[in-house]
Parts: sequence; structure tokens; C-alpha cells
Amino acid sequence: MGEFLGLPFDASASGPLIDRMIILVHWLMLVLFIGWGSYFVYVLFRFRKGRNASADYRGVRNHASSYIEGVVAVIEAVLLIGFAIPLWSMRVNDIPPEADATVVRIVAEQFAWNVHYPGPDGVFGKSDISLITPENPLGLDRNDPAAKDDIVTINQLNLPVGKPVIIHLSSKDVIHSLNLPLFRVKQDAIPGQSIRVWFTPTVTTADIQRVMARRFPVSSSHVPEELASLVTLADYTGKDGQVILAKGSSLTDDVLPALRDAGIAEVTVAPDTPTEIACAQLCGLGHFRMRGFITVQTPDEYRAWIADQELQNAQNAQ
Amino acid sequence: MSEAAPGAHGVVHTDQHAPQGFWRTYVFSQDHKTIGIQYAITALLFLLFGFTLMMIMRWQLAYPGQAIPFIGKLFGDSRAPEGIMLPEFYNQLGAMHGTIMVFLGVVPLAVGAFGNYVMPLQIGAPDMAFPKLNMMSYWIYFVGGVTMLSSFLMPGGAAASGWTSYAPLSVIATVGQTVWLFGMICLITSSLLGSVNFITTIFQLRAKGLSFMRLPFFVWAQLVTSFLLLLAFPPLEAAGVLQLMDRLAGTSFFMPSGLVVSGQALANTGGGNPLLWQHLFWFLAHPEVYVLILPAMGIVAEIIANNTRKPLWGYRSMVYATIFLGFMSFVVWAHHMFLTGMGTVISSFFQATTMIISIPSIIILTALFLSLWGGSIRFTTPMLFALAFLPMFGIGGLTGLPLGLAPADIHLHDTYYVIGHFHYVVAPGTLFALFAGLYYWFPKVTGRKMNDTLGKIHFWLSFAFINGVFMPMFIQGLAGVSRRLYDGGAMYSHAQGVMHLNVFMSVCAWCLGLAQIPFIVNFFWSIRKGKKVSDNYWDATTLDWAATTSPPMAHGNFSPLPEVYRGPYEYSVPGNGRDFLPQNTQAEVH
Amino acid sequence: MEIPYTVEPRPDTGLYNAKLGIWLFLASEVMLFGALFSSYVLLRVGATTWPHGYEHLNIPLATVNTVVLITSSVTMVMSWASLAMKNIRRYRLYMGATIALACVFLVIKGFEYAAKFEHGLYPSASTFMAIYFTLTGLHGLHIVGGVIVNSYLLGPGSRMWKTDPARFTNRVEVAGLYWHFVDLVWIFLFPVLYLL
Amino acid sequence: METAVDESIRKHVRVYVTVFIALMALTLITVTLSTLHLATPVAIVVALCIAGIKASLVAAYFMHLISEKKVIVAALTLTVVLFLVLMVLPVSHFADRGL
Ligand code: HEA
Ligand code: HEA
Ligand code: CUA
Ligand SMILES: [Cu+2]
Repeated sequence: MGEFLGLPFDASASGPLIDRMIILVHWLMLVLFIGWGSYFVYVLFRFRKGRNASADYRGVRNHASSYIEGVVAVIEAVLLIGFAIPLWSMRVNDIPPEADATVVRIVAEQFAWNVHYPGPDGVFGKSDISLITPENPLGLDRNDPAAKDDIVTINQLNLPVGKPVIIHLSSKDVIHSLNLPLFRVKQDAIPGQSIRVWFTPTVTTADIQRVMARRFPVSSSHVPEELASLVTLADYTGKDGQVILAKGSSLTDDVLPALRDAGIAEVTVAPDTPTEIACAQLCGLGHFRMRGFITVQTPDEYRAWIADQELQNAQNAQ
Repeated sequence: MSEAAPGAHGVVHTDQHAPQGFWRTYVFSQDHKTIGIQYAITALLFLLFGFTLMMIMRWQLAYPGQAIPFIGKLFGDSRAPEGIMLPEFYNQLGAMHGTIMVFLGVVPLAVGAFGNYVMPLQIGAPDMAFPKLNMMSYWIYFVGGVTMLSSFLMPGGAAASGWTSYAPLSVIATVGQTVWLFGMICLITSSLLGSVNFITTIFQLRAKGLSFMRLPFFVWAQLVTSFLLLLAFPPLEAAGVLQLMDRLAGTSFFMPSGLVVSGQALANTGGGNPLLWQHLFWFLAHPEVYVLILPAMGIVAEIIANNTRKPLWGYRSMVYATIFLGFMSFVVWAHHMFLTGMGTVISSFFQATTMIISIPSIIILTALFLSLWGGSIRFTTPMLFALAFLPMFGIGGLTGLPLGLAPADIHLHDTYYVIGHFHYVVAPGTLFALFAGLYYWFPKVTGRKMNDTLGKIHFWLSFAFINGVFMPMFIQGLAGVSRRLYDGGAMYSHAQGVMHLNVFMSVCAWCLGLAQIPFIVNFFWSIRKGKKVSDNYWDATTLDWAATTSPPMAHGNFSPLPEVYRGPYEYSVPGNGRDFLPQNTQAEVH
Repeated sequence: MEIPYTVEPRPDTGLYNAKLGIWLFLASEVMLFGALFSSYVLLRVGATTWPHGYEHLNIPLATVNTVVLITSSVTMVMSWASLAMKNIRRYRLYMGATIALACVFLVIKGFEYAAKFEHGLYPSASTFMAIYFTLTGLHGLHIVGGVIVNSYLLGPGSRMWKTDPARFTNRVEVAGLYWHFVDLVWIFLFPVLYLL
Repeated sequence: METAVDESIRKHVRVYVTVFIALMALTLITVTLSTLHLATPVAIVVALCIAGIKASLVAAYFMHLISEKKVIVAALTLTVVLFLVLMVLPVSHFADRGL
């Protein structure tokens, strides 16, 4: 059923649970739809005027429908009490201790996601709206000792795989909604409030790319439209060692002959940024392009990234 | 439409009014039938307009960033330079489409037009209880509508914060939003006056013998609808006043402290709460969606009883379900707000009420389904639309269930799945029921019937294309594509797999537009040239068909007032000669 | 054809049309002010600090206004009772008093507003001021509406007493119901805004 | 017949005067209590109770609700229930936001 519904790839620990919820309700819906639908078609055929010239004053005499309604009510109750409430409670209440988690602050604005890491000391530096400038969108007070090691990025959220993430979500201006479709996470970002959301990424972005990769036979003359947005995962080089199609670029019709000449039969392409942050709440004219990126990394990669950011911080401070 | 001048069709007036001038007869009329027709024409035009906005938007969704053909250049540089739609303009069109369809199109057609025209006839009343108030309702609605439309001409354009107008976005929006608020206050006032009038009329002016359990189901639907309007709209009016204060008087009801908009700290005092707007908005807007569906169910019930030639199955349970539905609709509002940071206790409450409210809908639908059993079904044009309503509402209603379960809503909230859900209930649902009603009562209003062939063409084309527009929305929504996206999601990689559907959906939407041509032609042609038919063309039982055709355009529907002896749907009564027994015939059945 | 039950009550409901109509309208008004009170509670609970009404507002003036409005309610009901006793002169007296008291209320309210404005206390000054001006302003508009209706019933509208006294008495009763409701709203506004 | 009506109206008038006096007294009480600056929760309960009593008096006697017809009482009961829903709206907002 999940396949049939076309739910996106699952990249978080709670994702499959949410999918199961969706799938279970859709089973109920499908059964009801097919049940009533078949009855409907049959009745229209059986009781059309041509076949049934005069109507029966009383019609249905039994009370089967009451039982069906009762059963539907019971199933809804089971879905609600057995699945929905516990799952919701798990999503909003069972927040792991911050010590065991990657903790970040995300502050939405028209039309970007400001990501704030507390840095090695684990404490977010103070911020103040009077300090906000284009270079300092969070208004972070760099004189605060706790702020010295803080990392601030725009539209880029790096996370280590396998470790819970806790996001303190808020907004500077209007209501936005942090939407991470592959992680089955969505939470409104409301100005004046800080709301915690959490999830555990289970797959690295690179692995997701590999899973989503599509192989394209170079023998065709035309790159279909749905592949246009995908990019290569590796360099493709000609016989002379020259790069024909660099890693991370997208396939176009005009490189195909060169690839064929180089004797390459197939090219593997994958989505460039499969894990994204989308904005799900209308927030103004740039709502549609309020896009951020998530990079789920192995713990080592993540540490390296953090170290790199710290280095940049230090350089900027001088 | 207005051919039926007083005295036409040889009706004898016992209480002939002094002849009234053109203005009093056709424009500032106090007659419920004239007002009903005014509502109908105005609302249909708004529907067409709202749909046109959407057909323009669907171009941008199908071909993001490409110039709109033919008409693109007409919009001017502030909306569509070089014919390429700007995001601001897209948002304006979206907000206005939603507002116009709901508040200026469907509700005025379902309640203002059908309610006004049919309900007093069905209860055997000479008119509405307060004819002057009725006239004012229409004109205030009209002014509200014109105000709304004029907002397109404001600097910065029309309201662009969605039909939901969430604060603070709406508070910092351009002046079009202020106009939207004034328009809404007019529409709310009009609805309040209308609902006072409807409820009073139903309680006070029922014909002799017409007890509550003998009311046609349509009247029940209108009664419950009126209560919803009466008691749910004022909180939105309050919210509208607060938003106006925020916009005009510099208050901060919906504005928390410390807002920074495009790098500038806002000079407001703060201390407000953006979610207060949402609570008040949805306190209205959830009942409002049942305002959209109940009259539709009422129309469908009338037509099904008539075209199966048998009584509705489970009339009483339908009535009780409707009342229960109306009541419950006041306690589910926060299911639109699951993702605003709700905890477990409150979300459980609202999930539970949402599941509970699905039961009365299921009861009503089941009763309608079972009414078909044992019938002698005639596939007339109105019946086709009414029958199509059932599975279409079924799809819309069933897809409400995953939205009502908060964890599933995490993935589906604000995606095209929601758009699909509610369009199935309002477009192939309500809109089809309204079409059914138009075809069904057309002979009552004009004395002529609409052409059947054109009607059937209209039905089948609309049926095919409307599903073509909305079915793919579920696929897009499940894939996680957000709504209200200027480029339909083309930027996002998670949307790539389903983007190609946009072209198909848009083409279907435009074809849906073309499919309305047979209807529009049929409509106007039939007013003048349609086949003349008898007073009770459909052999129906309710009192509206006992009134003379095209009841005269002055006070007075019946002379004398009818008396009622039996329930509303006495079709195929055993032992009766004809297969229908009107409510006002005294004849005993053996 | 005339609309039935404009004067005499319908047997099964026991009501004439306008009576039911006005009560339904008042029901919607309950929801209107209810929503505003509810907003007040939500904002107050969510606020970090909230002033006591007596710190900003003039209680003596408001007390006088309360007395004025309650009195006008009594004169209003007396005007109806006078009509019921077929005494149109006494009706005029009481109705005139009702309108006069309403105007007194508005004048006092005007002084209150003016004093606030003088101190630079506009609706935008604080959430408290915002809700104060919104609630009292909306209530004030209701008073103005009542004054207009009552003036009509005192002036040109009273001609109906000659042609259709029963219907006229009903009209006054209906206007009275509205007027008492406006009074009733104030009975809550007064403690909520000024005393708490 | 005529005098019977008049008599009942006169009875009404006496009631109006009594209610008027009660309303004035309650106004006096609530204002006086407010000068005591009771703890906020207590003050709220007391002030709203007094307002509730005053409002009930107005509704019951001036608006004749005490002898009003079933239809109206039913419609108002519904309204009161929904009014209460509105009043718990803030509760539903603050109850357990997982902030
Ligand atoms: C007429 C309008 C209408 C109707 C009737 C409904 C009915 C329902 N709606 Fe819907 N809804 C809207 C209009 C409507 N809705 C709108 C406009 C929005 C979006 C607003 C916005 O955000 O802009 C919305 C959004 C919306 C949401 C919020 C989603 C989100 O934003 O995340 C939710 C969540 O609970 C919801 C739930 C429901 C439920 C449970 C019902 C139930 O009442 C449905 C009950 C019905 C059934 C269960 C069907 C039963 C049928 C059968 C059993 C027979 C089947 C047979 C065959 C198919 C042959 N709706
Ligand atoms: C009653 C409500 C209603 C109705 C009927 C419709 C009808 C339609 N809607 Fe709409 N829609 C909304 C209410 C409605 N909508 C709302 C509330 C939103 C959300 C807005 C927001 O985001 O804030 C929305 C959003 C919305 C979107 C999403 C936009 C986005 O998120 O960016 C789309 C996309 O395709 C869409 C499409 C359509 C289409 C193709 C129809 C078609 O079904 C239209 C069919 C119409 C007709 C067939 C016209 C019939 C009229 C005639 C034939 C006239 C005859 C005239 C005479 C005889 C005089 N609608
Ligand atoms: Cu931010 Cu939409
Ligand atoms: Cu809803």
C-alpha cells in the first residue's frame, strides 16, 4: 500500500510509523470506497427504471447498515486510540534528553531558514533583535562568551546520522512551516514562540542519493524531462582522461555523443539534494522558493564539518 | 429570467398588489423569489469569475515562468510583466479564488439562492418572515462582493495571504487586505441577517399541518445551516475587527513582540498572539465547510427521492444526524491547527471530535445510498449530478479521515492532499449538487425545462474533467508537495516525480471550463426557448411544486395557503393510483 | 398576501416573528462579544504583565456610566409597559428618557476617551488599551445603533401607534430586548475592564 | 379583561423597580469590593459572579426570559453552550502546548 500511495523515501526513525498510520487509514478508506462503490454500481444497474418499472415504497428492510456504521465507528476508534494518540504523544512528548541529541535552533524568516548550532560548549549565545544585520540575521551577540563558538548557517542543516535531533523552531516575522518530507516532520514556525521538534535521521544523504539513483542508457538520443533535474554521482571521463561529465552536473542532450564516443554505456544520475527543507505555510511572495537543504552525514563527516565551521568562525573573528 | 411578470401564466391574484415600478419589482425587490434569482445570477457570475482566476493560475502551475498566452499582457507590469505571472499575483489569485468560491459563490448560491427561492415554497409560506431584511441581505452581499473585487485595483493588489488570512502575514500585507476585511464584514453581516430570517421563517411560517418531521430534508438542511451561520460567523467578525485594528490602529492583537520584517524591527507594541486569529478563523471556518455541504445534501436528497420514486430511507436518522453534525462542527476547529504546537491532550480531543463528526456524515450518506435500493431510478440530468455527488463526496469525506488523525496530518498538512480533499467535497460534491438543483428547479422558476441532451453533455464532460483535475492532487500530496506554491513545487526535488501531473491537471481544468459552455448556452437558451412544462413537471410531492409555476413576482406564492396532510416523500404509496402523493392532497389511501 | 404572525403570536411557538428574530440576532451578538471576551482571556493569560484596570481607567466615571445605562434599561422597559397600558404620553416620556440617558452615556464615554488620548494612550499603546478601546468602541457603536432605533420609535415610527398599536407595542418590545442586551454587555465589560 | 392586562403590567412594573434597586446595590458592592484589591483570582471570581447575577436579573426580568417561550429558551441554551465553548477556547490553546 505504501508503494501504491507513493509516499516518499523514509529517512527517519519515526517516518515508518507515520507511514503505517497513513496506510492503515487508507485501507479503511479503500474498503469503504470499494464496498459502497460496488453496491452503488449494482443498484444503479439493478433498479434503473427500465428494469424496475415501479418502486418499492419501503425499500431496504434490514438494519445491516447500522452494523456497518458501528463497525466503521469501532475501526475509527481503534485507529485513534490504538495508533494516532500514542504516535502523536511519542512525536511531541517523548523528546530525548538534549545531552544525547544534536540540538539546533532554527529561526525562519521571509524567505530563509537560519540555522544556529550552539557549538562545542552546547550553549546558544544570546541574540537580540537590535543586532540584526544582513550579515548577522539572527542578531547573535558575538560578545557573549557562549556565542563565541556558535555556528550560524543559512538554509543548510548538517546532521549526524543515527542520533536524535532536537530543533528549537521559531520565526522572526510571519508563520512558516518547517517541512522535512523525507523525515515525515512538519511543524509550524510561529513568531513569538519557540517550539521543539525532534526526529532521528537513519540514512545519510549520500546513501539516499544512491538509493534514488537512476541509470540512463547513453544510446538514447534524448534525455527525458524527469531526469533533467538529476545530477551525476561521479565524474565520467573520456578515453583521453578528460572529464566529459563532471560529478554533480546534470545530463543534457549535447553530451550524449561524447559519452557514446568514450564507450560509456550508462550514466547514473540521482537527485542533487534529496533531503530538503521546504516551507509548508504561505509566508509571502517568496514562499515557493523558501528552500533549505539537509545533509545527513556519518558522524565523522559531521565532526569534520563542524570543525571546518569553527575554523571559519575563527577566521571571521580576526 | 424575469419574463414572469406579475399576472403572467394566467395566475389569478386574490391579493393583487398595486403595480410596482421597475426598481421595486426587479432591483430592490422584497420578494423572496426575485431575491433568490438575484442571488443565483450574482453567485453564478462570481463562481465563473473565481474559476477564471484559477484557470489563469493553472497556467503558471503547468508552465512555471512562461508567459500567459493571449491575456497575459493585459494584467500590466505590476502583476505579470511580459505576461509572466509574478509570485505576488499568484498569491492574490489564490486568496481571492478561495474567498470568492466559498463566500461569494457557493454559499450565496446554496443558501441565498436555493434557500431563498425554494425553502419558503417548500414550507408553504407566502414569503420570508422579514422581506425587507431579505432585500438588505442581498444588497449587503452585493456590496461586499463588489468591495472584494475592487481590491484587485488597490495599490499592491488584492489580498494575498490565502483565504485563511493568517496573521501576522495578513497584518503586514498591502492595503488589499484591508479591503478584504471590509468585504468580509459585509458578507458576514449579510449572512447574519439572512440566517435570522431563515430560522424565523422556518419556525413561524410553516403551513398548517407541516410539522417538523414532515419538513422536506432540504428545509432541515437550510435550518441547520442557518444556525451554523448565525452562531459561527460572529467570532470571525470579531476576528476581522481585531485584524482591522491591527492594520489601521496600530494595535498588536495578533502580533507578538520582537518581530523583524526584512531586517527592520516592527514598531508595534507586541504582546499579541498569532494563533488567536487561527482559533477564531477556524471557529467559523470549520462550521462554514458544513454550510457548504449541508444545503448540497438537502438538494441531493430531494432529487434522489423524486427520481427513485420512493421515500428517503431513514429520513429521521438523517435529520438527527444533520442536527448532530451541526452541533459537533463547533468543536472540531483545531484539527486545522494540529501542527501549531499542540500537545497530546488537546490534540486527542480534537482528533476524537473529528472522528466522531465523520459518523453523522456516514449516516447521511448511507441513508442516501440505501434510498436507491428498490427504487425505479430515472436518469434525468439533475439525477445524474445528484448521483455523482454521492461517490464524489465519498472520496472527499474519506480523505478527510487521514487529515483528522494528527500523526498522518504531519505528512499531509498543507499539501495538495488537503486541496484534493476539500475540492472533492466542494467541487464535484457541492458544485455538482448545485448544478443538480439548477436543472431540477429551473422549470419551477421559468416554466420551461432545460435541454436534456446539452445537460447530459455538460454532466459527462464535467464529471470526467473535474476528476482529472483533482484526483492527481492526492498523488502530489502524498509525495509531499506543498500547496500555494507559485511554481507548483518545481524547485523541490521531492516533488520532481509528480510535477509532470501539473500539465495534465491544468489541461483538465481548462477543459472543465469549456465543458461549462453547454451549460451556459443551455441556461440562457432555455429561459426563452426551453420547452414549456407543467406546474409539477417532475411529479414531485413537496409544496414547492404545488405553487403555480413561476410563482408571480409579488408577495404571495399560494392562494390560498396550502395545508399539509403527510410526510414529504410519499412516492409509490401502495394502493395509490399515481406514484406520488403530494403533501397537500387530502385524498385518503386505502 | 400578508405575512402572518407579525402581530399576533403563532399558536405552536407562542411567538410573533420579530420576537424570534431579535432573539436570534441577540444570540449572534452573544457569540460576537463572546469571541472578544475569549480573545481578552487568551491575550491576558498569555501576557507577561497585565495592568489592573484601575491603574489606567477612571472607575468613578465608569460607575456613573453603569448607573446611567442600568437606569436607561429601566426606562426602556417602562416605556414598553406604558404602551401595554395604552399610555402613549408616558411612553414618550420614558422613551425620551432612555434616549437621553444613552446620550449621557456616550458623552461620558467621550470624555473618558478624550482623557486617554490626552495622555497619549491610543489603542496602540498596549494590549490592554487595545482591547479596552476595541470592546468599549464596539459597545459604543451598539449604543449609537440603539439611539437611532429608539429615536425612530419616538419620532416618525410612533405614527404606527394610531394605525396598528399592537404592532407598535411589539416593535418597542423588540427594541427594548436589544437595548437590555447592550446593557447586559456593559454589565460584563465594566468589571472585566475596569475592576480587574 | 382590559384591567386584568393592566393589573399584570402593574405587577411587572413593581418587579422592574425591585430589580432596578437590586442592580444598583450590586453595582455598589462590586465597585466597593474592587477598592479592596483582593488577590486577582478571588477578585475575578467575585466580580464575575456579581456580573453574572446582574446579567441574569436583566435577562430574566427586563427581557422577560423567565416566562419566555420554549423555542427561545432552547435557542439561547444552544447559544450559551457554544458561548462556553468559546470561553474554553483559550484553555484549549494553552492547556498542553509542548513548548
Ligand atoms: C464542504 C466542505 C468540507 C467537508 C464536508 C469536509 C469534511 C471533513 N473534513 Fe475537511 N476541509 C475542508 C472542507 C470540508 N471538509 C476545507 C475547505 C479544508 C481546508 C481549508 C484550508 O486549509 O484552506 C479542509 C481541511 C480539513 C482538515 C485540515 C487538514 C490540514 O490542513 O492539514 C481536516 C483535518 O482533520 C479535515 C477533516 C475533515 C473530516 C474528517 C471531514 C468529515 O466530515 C468527512 C466525513 C465523510 C465521510 C467519512 C465520507 C463517508 C462516505 C462513505 C462512507 C461512503 C463512501 C462511498 C463511496 C465512495 C461510493 N478537513
Ligand atoms: C467552494 C469552494 C471552491 C470551489 C468550488 C473550488 C473550485 C475549484 N478550485 Fe479551488 N480552492 C478553494 C475553494 C474552492 N475551489 C479554496 C478555499 C482554496 C484555497 C485557497 C488558499 O490557498 O487560500 C482553493 C485552492 C485551489 C487550488 C490550489 C492553489 C494553490 O494552493 O496554489 C487549485 C489548484 O488547482 C484550485 C482549483 C480549483 C478548480 C479547478 C476548481 C473547479 O472545480 C471550478 C469549477 C467551477 C465551475 C465549473 C464554474 C461553474 C460556473 C458556471 C458554469 C457559471 C455559469 C454562469 C452563468 C450561467 C451566469 N483551487
Ligand atoms: Cu516560509 Cu512559506
Ligand atoms: Cu475542518
